[in-house]
Amino acid sequence: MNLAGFLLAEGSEDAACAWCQSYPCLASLSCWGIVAGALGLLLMLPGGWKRGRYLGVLLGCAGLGLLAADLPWFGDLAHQVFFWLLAGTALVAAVIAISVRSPIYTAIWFAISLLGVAGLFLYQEAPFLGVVTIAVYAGAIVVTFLFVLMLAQPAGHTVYDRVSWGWLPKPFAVIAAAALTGLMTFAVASLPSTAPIPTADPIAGDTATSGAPDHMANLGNTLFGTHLVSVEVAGTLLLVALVGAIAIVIHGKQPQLPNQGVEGARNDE
Amino acid sequence: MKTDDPEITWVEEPELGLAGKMYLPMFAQGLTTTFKHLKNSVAGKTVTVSYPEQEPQIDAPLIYRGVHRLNKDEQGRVKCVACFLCATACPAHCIDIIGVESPWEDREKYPESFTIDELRCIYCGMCEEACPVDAIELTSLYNLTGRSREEMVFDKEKLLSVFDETKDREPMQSAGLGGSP
Amino acid sequence: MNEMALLQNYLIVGGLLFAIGLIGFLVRRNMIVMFLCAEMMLQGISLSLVAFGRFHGNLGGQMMVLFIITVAACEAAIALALILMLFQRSQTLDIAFWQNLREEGQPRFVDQQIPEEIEDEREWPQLTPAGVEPELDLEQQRHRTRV
Amino acid sequence: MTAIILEALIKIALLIGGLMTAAAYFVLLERRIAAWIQDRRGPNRVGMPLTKLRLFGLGQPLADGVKFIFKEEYTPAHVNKVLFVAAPILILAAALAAFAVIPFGSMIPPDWFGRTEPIKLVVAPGVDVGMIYVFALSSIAVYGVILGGWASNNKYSFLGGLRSSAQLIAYEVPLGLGILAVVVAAGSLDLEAIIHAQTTQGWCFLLQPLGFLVFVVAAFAEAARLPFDLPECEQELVGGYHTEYSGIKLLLFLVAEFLHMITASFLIVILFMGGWHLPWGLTGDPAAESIGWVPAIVRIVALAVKIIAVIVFFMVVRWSWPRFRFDQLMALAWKVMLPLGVVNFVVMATVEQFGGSLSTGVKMAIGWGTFVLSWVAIAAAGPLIADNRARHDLHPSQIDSQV
Repeated sequence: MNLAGFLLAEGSEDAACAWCQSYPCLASLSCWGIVAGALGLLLMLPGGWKRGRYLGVLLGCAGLGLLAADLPWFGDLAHQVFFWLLAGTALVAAVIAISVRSPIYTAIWFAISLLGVAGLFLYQEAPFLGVVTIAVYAGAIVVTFLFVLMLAQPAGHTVYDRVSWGWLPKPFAVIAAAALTGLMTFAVASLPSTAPIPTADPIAGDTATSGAPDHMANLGNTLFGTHLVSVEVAGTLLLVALVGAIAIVIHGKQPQLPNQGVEGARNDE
Repeated sequence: MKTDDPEITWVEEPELGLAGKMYLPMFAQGLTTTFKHLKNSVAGKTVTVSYPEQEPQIDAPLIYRGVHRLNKDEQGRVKCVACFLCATACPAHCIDIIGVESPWEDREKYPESFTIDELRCIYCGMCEEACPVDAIELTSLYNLTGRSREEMVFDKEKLLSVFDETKDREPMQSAGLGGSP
Repeated sequence: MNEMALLQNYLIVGGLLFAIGLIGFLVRRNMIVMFLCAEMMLQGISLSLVAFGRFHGNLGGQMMVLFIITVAACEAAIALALILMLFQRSQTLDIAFWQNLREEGQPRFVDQQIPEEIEDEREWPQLTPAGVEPELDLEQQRHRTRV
Repeated sequence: MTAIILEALIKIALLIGGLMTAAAYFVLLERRIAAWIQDRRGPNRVGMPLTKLRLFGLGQPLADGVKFIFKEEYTPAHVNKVLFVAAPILILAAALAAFAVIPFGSMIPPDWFGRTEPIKLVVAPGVDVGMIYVFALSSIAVYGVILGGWASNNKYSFLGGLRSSAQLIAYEVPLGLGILAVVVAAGSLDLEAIIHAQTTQGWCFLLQPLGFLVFVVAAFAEAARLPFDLPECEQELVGGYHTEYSGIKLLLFLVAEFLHMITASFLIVILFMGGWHLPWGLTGDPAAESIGWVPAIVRIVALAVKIIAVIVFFMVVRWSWPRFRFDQLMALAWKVMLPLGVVNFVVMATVEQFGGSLSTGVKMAIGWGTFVLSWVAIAAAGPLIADNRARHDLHPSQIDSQV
């Protein structure tokens, strides 16, 4: 049951939209939601028309609203509101992150988006992942990014934060992303509406207990039981990355003339 | 400073022993010291005084530099001879003297008016040093307060009254420090 | 609660995050911002994985996300080291600066027009350097109190 | 449902009120202790308002708060206004939110309104990831510091912010390593479960002295207390990341700092000193599902006394140790605390895995043996005191290629 279905059911059966029957996608709210969102995003991206940004914000909100209205409902208003609060935080913050000019703000909005994602993880009965996302992603990775940005960013807004690669890539990127999302929406919407019986994992038990007090124990058992080799590989990867990062920094510190790199790069044509 | 300057003599510090390198013994030592002070203070052995209730004790009032006074001689006359040496010596230019012909036999001039701006004074004691007749002195009065700027400009009468107030506690420095009588 | 609806919603939100990250990666030119966009795509995928894991009732999806976080941490370490090196050589975070790494025979990208800065640049008062007597204008000097 | 929400709200109100009052009075305590160590008296004047009662200066926090609130709240022209305002709010919110999973007592008996199960004295009881949640929030607090420093648009603030974020990230590693062994021994990340484990196994600082040391040092650094107060060392950076702040915003920063210290001492007590537990059965039967009023109150008092003792230790250390230089700070984290934490974790995990049947005495001996051996080894191999002297055997250009 969703809003579109609700409206269609309420509306007269003899709807004049015969073409709606032949092109069902045009009748769906999510299609128009994605189009509106894509247009809004296009207007909001840097390097555009200043007034257009406000229009873009409006269009983006409208698109998100349409999409949210068209998606299947949970059947419980509190859950619905809570879910879209978290998802809305994640998505809106992500959109702002890619459309603000200042890279510092990008990092901060990305961190807010991460908070939303972490909330969604908690909501999916994955509290460990939610908390680890905040601790590792927001706490360590994004802070390190901020650190480098603050050290490396020249004062004020730079040229390359205000422009894109000419006029071409922006519409094409947005069209590609819209096509991707649209296809996925229809693929997801056409999933069989009857849920398959959850297959119980032989080691970890089923989801019914995954939010229960032994969630951590289950997680630990799966992680260090089934996926032990992967853990070892991930640990090795971390070590290699650590050594690699240090090697890059030490190797890159070779004394060089200040403008050598610049000329080398500019003189290629 | 350049580290390779030949003028610099580098002194080797003594090597730390194992106890020093282990850091914790030294930390314990430091903690013991602070705890000792903490204990003594809680027991009441502080070096501060609770000022309004308890007057601080000034150990050497003769060399303390507080509020000025104008000394009087045995006959109750102001000792000052209006020579302007103090006003000249004063680095803050806070002394203002009007000297007139003296009505007495033993000196030529005396100050008709003698004002010190106590807010401008830096309490350096130069006036006291400069005075040839030990007329101006700094007392050990430290709690100088007032409600207006005008109040803090001391005239001759005020300065003489400071003398009357403090003469019993603090003898004239001429006697104590071997100046001219 | 409708499990199926929950899964569908999560997949769409994950897909949207991925798409937004994709657009950001293709459109932005600041190296660090591009990198953050790649991380955003990883977040979208993590969301879908967790949703699938819960729907199927096993912890495999969460395991995948844990490894994604690990890989992201490694990636961040290496990428930041590289970006710092590139910045030290070029003094800019612009990825277009390094376009001589492009393929053979491709034309060079040159910015057609650079839009004006929207915010106006303001001038901040500055202190006189040490050891130089500050020059005060007459107006200011007249208002100064003399000590 | 409503009852649960109501209960949680009451707990939150109690906790926030209590924490804010505690932070204010710990400021007074800190000032008094500082004064006593320096042979002074400290603030002892402000007592009851409108009376002449002095009460050892107990009115001072009120006066301080009123002063902060009525100070002019000055926002410099050159700052980034949004982030400048957001930073103190963020840091205080993170500092307060960490207390959601920290138990401030054990439980109180079900005397009210026909309840049958006891009320747990923690805002969110039974959170399975409690320990990592505290970690996550302490890493959110880094944002407040780094953004406050950056938004101030001031070199000193910026340096303070950068230093501090580097320090906080670096010391999270030994902090986590110090906790790991405790978590392995307790078999849970839930703070209450960790206390319960210690009631049977013995307090962790006796069993794992090395882990205790590593954790305490890292906790000092995370709370930016004096031997590691690099973010705001007054002598070098004016005031560090909050140089440009004044009025109520500065107050938020200062309160958040004290809250960090309180969090750190809560964690030290809960993880290593048995939480509310006292030996000889003074706190009732730890395994019992429900307890009477007497043991419930004894438990709260025991926890409070332990925490205050740890905080007094924090304050005394402030006046006993000089500040580390930044490179020494980093060397201590990466070259000393990290290896020590790993050694502790490996030894304790081995004991847990293969020596489950060993008696407490033997476990203690192993713990203390590890502590002494690894401490002496690290002292002999790489002295903890970095040499401050200039390398006069090298030409300056050999030391720094920039010269």
